Amino acid sequence: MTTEVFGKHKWGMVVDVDRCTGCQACVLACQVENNVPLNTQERYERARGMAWIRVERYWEGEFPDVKARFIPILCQHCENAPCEPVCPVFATYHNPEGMNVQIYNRCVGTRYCANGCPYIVRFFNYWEPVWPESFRNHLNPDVTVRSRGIMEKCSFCMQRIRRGVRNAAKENRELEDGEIQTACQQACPTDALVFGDIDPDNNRTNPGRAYSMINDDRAYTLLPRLNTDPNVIYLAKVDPDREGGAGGH
Amino acid sequence: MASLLEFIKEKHRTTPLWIKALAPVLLLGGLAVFAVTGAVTAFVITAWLGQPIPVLGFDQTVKQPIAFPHTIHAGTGLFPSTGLPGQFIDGLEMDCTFCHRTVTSQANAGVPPVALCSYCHKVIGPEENPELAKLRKAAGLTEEDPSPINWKRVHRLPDHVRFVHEPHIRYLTQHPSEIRNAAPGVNQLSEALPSQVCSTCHGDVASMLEVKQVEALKMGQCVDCHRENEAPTDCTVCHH
Amino acid sequence: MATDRHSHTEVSHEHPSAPSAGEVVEDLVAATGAGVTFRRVAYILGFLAVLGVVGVIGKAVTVGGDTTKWGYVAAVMAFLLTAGGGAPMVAIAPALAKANWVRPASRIAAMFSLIGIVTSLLLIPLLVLLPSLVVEETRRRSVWFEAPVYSPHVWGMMALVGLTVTGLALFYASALPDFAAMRDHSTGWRQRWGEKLSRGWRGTDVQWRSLRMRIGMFGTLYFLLLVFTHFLISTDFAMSMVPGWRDAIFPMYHSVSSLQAGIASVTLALWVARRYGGLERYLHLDQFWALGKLLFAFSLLWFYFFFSAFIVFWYGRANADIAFLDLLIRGPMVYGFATAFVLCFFAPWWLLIWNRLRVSVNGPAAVAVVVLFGLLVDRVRLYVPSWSVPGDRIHDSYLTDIPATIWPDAFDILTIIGAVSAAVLLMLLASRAVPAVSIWEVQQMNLLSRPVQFLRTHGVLVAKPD
Amino acid sequence: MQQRRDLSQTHTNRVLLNSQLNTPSWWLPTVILLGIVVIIGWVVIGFILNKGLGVTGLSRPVFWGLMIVTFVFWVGISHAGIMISAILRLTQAEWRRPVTRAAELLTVFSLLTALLFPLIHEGRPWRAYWYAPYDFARGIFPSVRSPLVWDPSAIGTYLTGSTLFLYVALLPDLGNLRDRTTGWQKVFYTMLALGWRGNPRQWKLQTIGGILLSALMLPIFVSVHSIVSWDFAVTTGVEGWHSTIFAPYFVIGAVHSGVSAVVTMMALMRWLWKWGDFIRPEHFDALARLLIVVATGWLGFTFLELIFALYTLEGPELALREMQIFSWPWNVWFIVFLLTGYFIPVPLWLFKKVRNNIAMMFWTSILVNIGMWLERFFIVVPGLARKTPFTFAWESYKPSPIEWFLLGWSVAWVSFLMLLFARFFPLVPLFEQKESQVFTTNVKIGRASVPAIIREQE
Repeated sequence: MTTEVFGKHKWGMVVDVDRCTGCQACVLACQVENNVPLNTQERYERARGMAWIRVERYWEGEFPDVKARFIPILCQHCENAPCEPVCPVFATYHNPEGMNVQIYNRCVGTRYCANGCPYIVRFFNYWEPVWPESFRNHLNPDVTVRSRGIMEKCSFCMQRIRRGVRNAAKENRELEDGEIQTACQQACPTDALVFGDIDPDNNRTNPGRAYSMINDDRAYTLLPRLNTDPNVIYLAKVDPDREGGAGGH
Repeated sequence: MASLLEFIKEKHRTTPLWIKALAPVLLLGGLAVFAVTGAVTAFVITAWLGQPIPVLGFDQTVKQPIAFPHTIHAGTGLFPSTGLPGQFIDGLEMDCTFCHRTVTSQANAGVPPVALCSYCHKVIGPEENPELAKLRKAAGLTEEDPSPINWKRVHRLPDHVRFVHEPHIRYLTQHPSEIRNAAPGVNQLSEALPSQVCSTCHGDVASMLEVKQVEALKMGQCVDCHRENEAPTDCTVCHH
Repeated sequence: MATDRHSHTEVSHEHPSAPSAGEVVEDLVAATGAGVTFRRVAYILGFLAVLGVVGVIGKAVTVGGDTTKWGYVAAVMAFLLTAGGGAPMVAIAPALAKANWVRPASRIAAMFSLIGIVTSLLLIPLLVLLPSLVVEETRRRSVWFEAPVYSPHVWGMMALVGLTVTGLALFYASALPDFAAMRDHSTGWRQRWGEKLSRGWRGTDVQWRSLRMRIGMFGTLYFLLLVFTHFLISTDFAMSMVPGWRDAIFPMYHSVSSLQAGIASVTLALWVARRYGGLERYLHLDQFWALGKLLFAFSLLWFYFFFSAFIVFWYGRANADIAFLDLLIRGPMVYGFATAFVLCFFAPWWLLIWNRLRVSVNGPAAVAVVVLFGLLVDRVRLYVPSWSVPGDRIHDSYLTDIPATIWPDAFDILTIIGAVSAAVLLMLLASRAVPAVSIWEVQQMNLLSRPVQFLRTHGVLVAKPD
Repeated sequence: MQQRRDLSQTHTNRVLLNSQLNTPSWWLPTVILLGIVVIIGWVVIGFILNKGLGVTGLSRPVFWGLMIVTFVFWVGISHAGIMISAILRLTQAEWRRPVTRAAELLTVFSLLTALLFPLIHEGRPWRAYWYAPYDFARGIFPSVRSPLVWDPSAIGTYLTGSTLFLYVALLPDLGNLRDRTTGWQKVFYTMLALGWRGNPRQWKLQTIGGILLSALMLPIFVSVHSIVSWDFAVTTGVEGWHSTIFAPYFVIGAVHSGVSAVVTMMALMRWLWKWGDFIRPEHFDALARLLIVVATGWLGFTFLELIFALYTLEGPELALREMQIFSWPWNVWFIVFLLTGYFIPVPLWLFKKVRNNIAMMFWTSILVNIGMWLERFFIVVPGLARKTPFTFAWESYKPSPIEWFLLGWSVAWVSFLMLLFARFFPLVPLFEQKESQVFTTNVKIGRASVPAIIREQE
C-alpha cells in the first residue's frame, strides 16, 4: 500500500475532566499552532475573542459547598452537527473521517453555522487578522491564514493528521496509535486530552488509547438532549466528597 | 395601381408609434443584453472548463534575475546560450531532482541554494558570460559583496491550498500510465523516474528557455485528476 | 312552482329563479315533516348510539384505569369536536364577510353545535383517566404552570361545555324568526313549539337589530372558544401524554383542521338535505361550489400546518424531535399517517383542482366524505399513540421507547360508531324541530340580489347593507 | 360604500394623474433630500464592504443582528402587496381597488431592500454567487438542505411575480398616460404601454393575467415568510427559535405589519396628492377591520409561541424567557412591543370614529410597525445571546451606529423609490377606479337605499 488512504479512521478526542487543572496551556498551544489571531483586550470587550479551545469555569453545588470546576471546550466534531446542513455553500460538512470540517476558501460568511452551534465553538473573523511584524515569520506554514469575513474553528489539527497519514503511507506502514498528536494534547501537562481513532467498527489489533477510554464509566457527552452525537467524549470529574465518587457535569 | 400605392403609403404612415419608438430601444437593449449574457456565459464557460483566459500570469513567462536556461541544463540537443548570443551549447540532460532535491520527500520541490550552482559554475562557463557573472557575484566568488538571488516564482498556488509534491511524485512514478505530457515511451514503463513525472503539471520544462506555467492548475484540474486516479477528493486533503 | 322545479335538479350555471316569500315559508316549514324512511333511519341510528354506550361501559369494565386502551375514545372525542365544532364557523365567518351564498347553509351549519352534547358526554370518562399533573414532585408537561392538580380537567370541561352552550345559543338566536314562521304557518305541535320558542318575535326593527347583534356576538365568542377549546383539548389530551412533545402549532393545526372538517360536514349535510330532505329548490350549485373552494383551500392549509411542524422536527433532529416523528409519523402510526395524509390533503387537492368536480353538487360532497374519514384517521394517529405511552414514562424529558401499535378492539369500534351515530341522530332530530334551511335568510337573500342585464352580459346585482 | 359618489372619468383622470402631468412643487425638494440620505447610505454600505463586519456591533454568540432583523421586517412589509391585491381580488372585496397599485409597489421595493440586507450582512458578499448552481468544475453545488438557499429562491420568485403583477396592472394606465403626454414622455409611455388600446381582447387578457398571477402567487406569498421563519426554526441549538409555530406566526405577523404599512402609505398619499375623493375613510375603515382580525390572530400566535416555550419547563428556555420579559432593559422594550404591536392600536380600531379618522389611522399604523420591528428583534437577538449554558461571553448585543443608520436609511430608500415611481406612474390605478364606478350602484330596498355591487353571474 503506497497511496494515502482516506476515510479509514474516525478521529475523536477524550477529555478527562478529572485531570484538567485549567492551566490553559492547550489554549496557548492551539493559538500558536493554528495561526489563531491574537486576542486583544478590545476584542474580548466586544465579545469577539477567538480560542479554538477554551477552558470554561463553572460552579458546582450550592453555597457554601460550592466548587470551581474546569472543562476544556473545543469543537465537538458532532456526527449529527447542527452547523452542517445549514451552510448554503458546503463550506462546512462532515468528512469521511468523522470530522466536522470548515473549508475557509468556500466560506461566504453567513454565520448561520455559528448560530446553529450549541457549543459556541465557531468563530468569525470580523477583521482582517494582523500580527506584529516580528510574528510574521512564526506563522505555521501548514495552516491557512484566515482572511476577514469567514468562519473558523478547531480542525483537530488537520495539518498534523495529514502529515501523519502521509508519513505512514510513505513508509508503507500502518499508522500507529498516538503517532498523531494535536497541539493541545501535546501541550497538556496532565495528559487530560487524548486524541485518536475511536471508530468502533475498525478491526484493529491494538485498540488505541482514546478508543479504550470512550467506554469508561465516567464517559459522557455535552448536551445529549440535542442528539448531536459528538466525537469529543468527556470523562466526568471524580468527586470523593460525593456518593459514588463521580460527579457529572 | 395608384390607389394601391396610396394604400401602402397610408398603411406605412400609420405604423403604430410604439413600434417606431420601441425599435431603437429594442436594438440597443438587445445588444446590451447580448453583451451581458455573453460576458456571463464566457465567465461560466471558463469556470466549467477550468481554463482561465490567458492573461495575468498564465501561459506567460517571467523575467528572472538571472536568465537561467532550463534547456541547457536539462535538455538534449544544441541550445542557444542565454548570456552569450550566438553561442550554442549541448544540453546536459540533468535530472530534475539533481537541483530540486526535496521534491521526492517534501511538500516543496525546493529551489537549490546558490552554493549548488556555484559548485559547478566555479569552473564551468566562460568569464565573459554576464549571466554567470551575476551568479558568481551572488555566490560570493567575486570581490563584490554577495547578495541573494531573488528568483521569481512561476507556479504559485493560492494561499489556501496545501499542495505536497511527495505523494504525487510517489504515485506517478508507480503509475507511469497516468503521467501526462511525457516523453515518448514513459507511459509504457512499469516504473518511472521522479524526473519523468514532473511534466504532468509543469510541461516539458527541459525545452523552455524561460519557464512558463502551461497548465491552469485550477481546482477543477486537481479534482479531475484525483477522481480519475481514485485519490481522495475530500476538501480537507488540500484545504486546511 | 312545480313547473320549474325540475330545472334545479340538474346542475346549471343559470341563476335560480327566486321563489316568493310565501312559497319559501310554506316549503320550508313543510320540509320538517318526518317520513317513514326518516323514522327507520332514526331508529337504526338510535340503536347504534345505544351500542356506543355499551362500548364505553364495556371499555370501562374491561380495562379499568389503564390509559393505554382509551386512545380510541379520546380520538373519537377529538374527531367529533373537530367535525362538529368547526361547522358553525361556516355559518358565521362568511356572514361576517357579507357573503350571500352562505345564507341557505347557515342553519345546518349552526345545527352542528348540537354535536357538542355528544362530545361533552364522551369527555366524562376521559377526564377521570387523565393522569394527574404532578406525580412524585415531577410535573408532566402542561400549559398549566402553578395550577392545582386537577386544573386541566376543570378547564377542559368548562371550555367544551362553554363551546356547546355558545353554539346552541347561536343556533337558537338565529332561529328565532323561523320559530315565529312555524308559529304562523303550521298546525299541531309545531305551532305550539314555535309559539313557545319564538318568544314573541314580531319582526320589529329593534328585534332585528338585536338578532344581528346576537349573531355577531355569539359568533365571535364561538370562534374564540373554539380555538381555546382546541388549545386545551389538544394539549392536555395528546401532547402532555408524550414526553418531549412540544409543538406550538398543534392547537392551531387542530383549529384549522376543525374548520376543514366543519366545511366537509356542512357540505355533506347539505347534500343529504338536498337529496333526501326535498330542499333542491333552496340548495344550489352556488353553495356547493363555494364550499368546494373553501374545502380546497383548507385542504392545502392542512398540509401547510402539518409541514410547518414536520420540517422543524425533521430538521432539528434533537432527541425529542426524533421521538415525536417516530411515534406519530414513522413508527406505530405510519399507516394511519399515510392514510390521513392522502385523505386530508392529497386526494382533496387533486380532486378539487379538477373544475368538473369542484363546480358540481356531488363532487364536493364526495370529497367531504373523504376528508371526514381522513380526519378521523388523523385524530386516531395523534391520540392513540399519545395515550399508549406508559404512565410512568410521561414525566421523562423525552420518549426513549416507542410504544407498539394499539389496534382497536370491539368496544372501541362500537364507541366510534355509536358516538358518530348519536351525533348524526341529534342532527336529524333537530332538522324536524326547526327548518333545515333558514327561512328568513333565504327571504333576505331573494330580497338583496337580483339578476340584471349588464352591458351585453348577465349579472347579479348584490345589495350589501351594513 | 356609503361614501360612494359619482365621479366623472375626466375628473378621475385629472386628479389621479396630477403627479405625472403637473408635478407638485414639494416633489423635487423631497426627492433631493431623500436622495442625499440614499447616497450617504450607499457610501456607508461601501464602507462596510471595504472594512468588513467589524464595524457592526455583532459579537459572539450574537452573530446575527440588526440587519437580519431589518431583513425580516422588510420581507414582512412586502406581504402587503399580495394580501391586498391577490387575496382581496380573489375574494372580490370591492374596497381593495384604490390600494392595489401602491401595495404591490411597496412589495417590490421592500423586497429589493430586504434582499440587500442579508447580502451586506455576509462576510464575503462578493462570493454570493455561490448560492447559484453554476460551478461544475469543482463538482460543488449549493446545499439544498440549507434554508439560506431556499430563501433567495423564494424571495426571487416573489419579486419576479410581484413585478409582473405590477406591470400587468399598470398597462391600461400607461396607455392612458401615453394619450395625455407629449414629447419624451409620450415616447416613454408609448414604449411601456406595449400598444395598449383597450380593446376587448386586451382587457380579457389583462384580467386573465391578473387572476392567474394572483392565484399562482398565493402559495409563494405563504412560502416566503415561512421560509424566512425556518431560517430560525430549524436551529435546535438556539432556545426560542426551535418552534413549530414559526411559519404561520411569521406569515400572519407579516400581514399585520404589511397591511399597516399600506395604511400608513394611503394616509400619506391622501395628504400629499389630495386624493380625498378616491382614498376615502371607508377604505381605512375596511383595512382597520381586516387589521383587527389579523392582529388578534397574530396575538394568539404570539401567545402560543410563548406558552409552548414555557411548556417544556427546561432551564435554559426559562432563563431566556426570563431575560426577554423580565430583565432590564428588555422588559421595557417588551412592554413597548406589546403596546405598540397590539394593545394601543387594536382597541382604538374598535371605534368607528378612529377607523374613519385618517390621522389616527396614520399614527396607529406606524405604531404597529414599530411593534412588529421590535417583535423581530425579540426573536432574533435574545435567543442568540442566551443560546446555551456554554456561552462564556455573555455580552449583550449593542448595535453600532452604522447598523442603526442603515435601519433608518432603509426607510428613506424605500420612500425615495416610491416617490420616484410616483412621479412617472399613477399610484392609484385609474382603471380600477373607473371599474369600481361602473360596478357599484345604489338600489332601493323597501324604504332604504342600499349600496350594491354588480357581479358576474356565477
